[in-house]
Amino acid sequence: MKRSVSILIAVLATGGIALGQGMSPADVSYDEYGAVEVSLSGQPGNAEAGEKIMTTRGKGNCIACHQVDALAEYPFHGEVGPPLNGVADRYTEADLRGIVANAKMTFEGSIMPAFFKNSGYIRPGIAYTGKAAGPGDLFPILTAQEIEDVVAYLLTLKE
Amino acid sequence: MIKRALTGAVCVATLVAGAFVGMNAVADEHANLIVNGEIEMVVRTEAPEHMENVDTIYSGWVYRATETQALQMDDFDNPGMLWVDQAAEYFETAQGPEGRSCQDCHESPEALAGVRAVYPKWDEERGVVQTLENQINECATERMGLEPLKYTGSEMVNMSALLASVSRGMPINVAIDGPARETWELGKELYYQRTGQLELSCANCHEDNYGNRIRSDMLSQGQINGFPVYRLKNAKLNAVHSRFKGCVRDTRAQTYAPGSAEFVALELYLASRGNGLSVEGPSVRN
Amino acid sequence: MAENVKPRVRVPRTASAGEVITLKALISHKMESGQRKDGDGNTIPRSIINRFTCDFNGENIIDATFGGAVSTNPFMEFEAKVPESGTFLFTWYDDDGSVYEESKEIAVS
Amino acid sequence: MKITRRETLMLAMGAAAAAMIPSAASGAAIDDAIALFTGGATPGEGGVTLVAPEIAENGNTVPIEVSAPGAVAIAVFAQKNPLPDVASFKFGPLAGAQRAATRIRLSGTQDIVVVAQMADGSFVQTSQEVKVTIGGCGG
Repeated sequence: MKRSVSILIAVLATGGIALGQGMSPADVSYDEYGAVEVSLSGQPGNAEAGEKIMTTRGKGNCIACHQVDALAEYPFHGEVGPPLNGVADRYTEADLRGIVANAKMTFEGSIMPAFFKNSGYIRPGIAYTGKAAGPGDLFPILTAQEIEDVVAYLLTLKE
Repeated sequence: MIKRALTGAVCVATLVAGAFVGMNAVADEHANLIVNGEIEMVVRTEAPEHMENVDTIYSGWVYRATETQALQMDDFDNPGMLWVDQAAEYFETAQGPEGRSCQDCHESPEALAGVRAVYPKWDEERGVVQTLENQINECATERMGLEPLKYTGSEMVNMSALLASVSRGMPINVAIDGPARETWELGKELYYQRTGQLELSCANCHEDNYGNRIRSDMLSQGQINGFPVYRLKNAKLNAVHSRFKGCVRDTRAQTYAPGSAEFVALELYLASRGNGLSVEGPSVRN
Repeated sequence: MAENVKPRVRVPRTASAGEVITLKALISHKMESGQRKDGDGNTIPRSIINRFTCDFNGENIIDATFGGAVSTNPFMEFEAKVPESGTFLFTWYDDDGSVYEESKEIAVS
Repeated sequence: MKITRRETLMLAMGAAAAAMIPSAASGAAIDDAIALFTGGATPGEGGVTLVAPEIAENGNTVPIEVSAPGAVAIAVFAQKNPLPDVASFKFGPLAGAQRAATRIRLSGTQDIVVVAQMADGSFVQTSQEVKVTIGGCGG
């Protein structure tokens, strides 16, 4: 928990995170259950933008694995992960942020890819090219703000 | 169908939701594959002993929609057979500096029936596990004096389709003991290794989630008994190492090269997971 | 002439006079639709089989026109009435001017 | 899950309605293509059948079969393809039936419209929606 404290201090000291910036993956602090309290971008998420990310293949592509009834206008949802209906009733904002950023911190060994991570991979490639990623080629799959947008969308999923 | 143990809750939720997102019509899970009304394929059977997490093995044919399945049930409807015909012509064509053909040594493609079923295979002389493609190139370069065929190029894929076609219906039976063991172990390690930025192993999709859909694609067990495969997606024959490459790329990982020691090892391991299924190539998949 | 174009046809060997039989025809062809773009964003020009015909002893059975939406390796299945023994002529017309032909005999009793 | 069957149905109808909006918007090209085939005549119904999968596993290769007993020609149109003309079949004197099967490409979920020209010069049409699946991998 040392790191989260120091980030908090940094945030307080600089009067918050500047617009358009955000944490880098190494700065994210997960609690012992994998939750992340602080907004990664320092800005609120936009649920509408989140919906777009959830349904775009090169982005979150969440419906590739999860059923989301509220997204029925985008046909064919996957079955690999649990349905996300009512997910906001089951998890807090911090839980959801942690799961989207790196689900393995919450569910050990989860098949779900980490969307806010850029190191610690075996044979990483440059996006979907199959070519080896050199130093500087690896970016989180979603940006800090995109994670916040997805979390904002997930928080609308109440039953 | 072929759903592995799911909790009741998840199962019900999936069914209810599935009703309105419009799910794929997948054929009857008990459907049997008989090609041309005569070649009976084993599309489901008991898993080989070495498999720890799977009881029953299924051909990828089982997971496809009825219309796709039908394309493989008659050689005329199977576009892959177009290239089997081409390879049969190549087989009897004299070429190279000495004007030799495949036929000079092997009387007919049918004389090679059964070969597909036992590859990849330990090659005593070379001291490595050889794929069928390696063996074809050994013939091309050493016996016919040709330049090696490109590993996943069309001439090679066509030839491998021809050799598969004459073994159709025979059970896959690759050896994994003796000197092939080390290669097999490497293949197994690669199968379970989570690579790329999506940190996915072969097993994550094809052992833990077969019978589940990603978007509308139903995940198969990743069996390779049907290769080369005519895919509706790209409307051509696909070599098994090309398919490996595509899958690895989709995990945002650096791929291995077709014909590399790693892909040969993975092929041996995957083939061994299908020991007992029928040789189906050229098969039809989506 | 486009590369590697190879036709396959299926015709029953025999039939009785006046019988209706099913014919199938398949040809390897990329059927480039004219709708795709290459890596530089330029439209790949259309290159398809635009017409397919089948005749029997000089009389027409079917005359098909294909657009860019007919699948790669175009497949056709249709029915013919055969009054007598003779020859089916299958003809594919390529955008590039090539014409591919295949013929098959049938014995009618 | 607390969705009742009734709610599920309503959701389904909502989804169908949403799916119809772009269809209506891009209907002009197919109308023109059909008018070209019919010479402007409005097709009637009945007498022509289309067999196509409800859900196509891959939009690149969708098997279809059309038939219209007594027709001289049958034309196939895809409502949302960039070019709606898919194929047309003219039947000669030795046609054993006015039936043809082929495999076509669909750019996405849409209606296939089949119009037959009968021997008396009239036209009939039928249509069916084919849902085209969407793959899961991101690449």
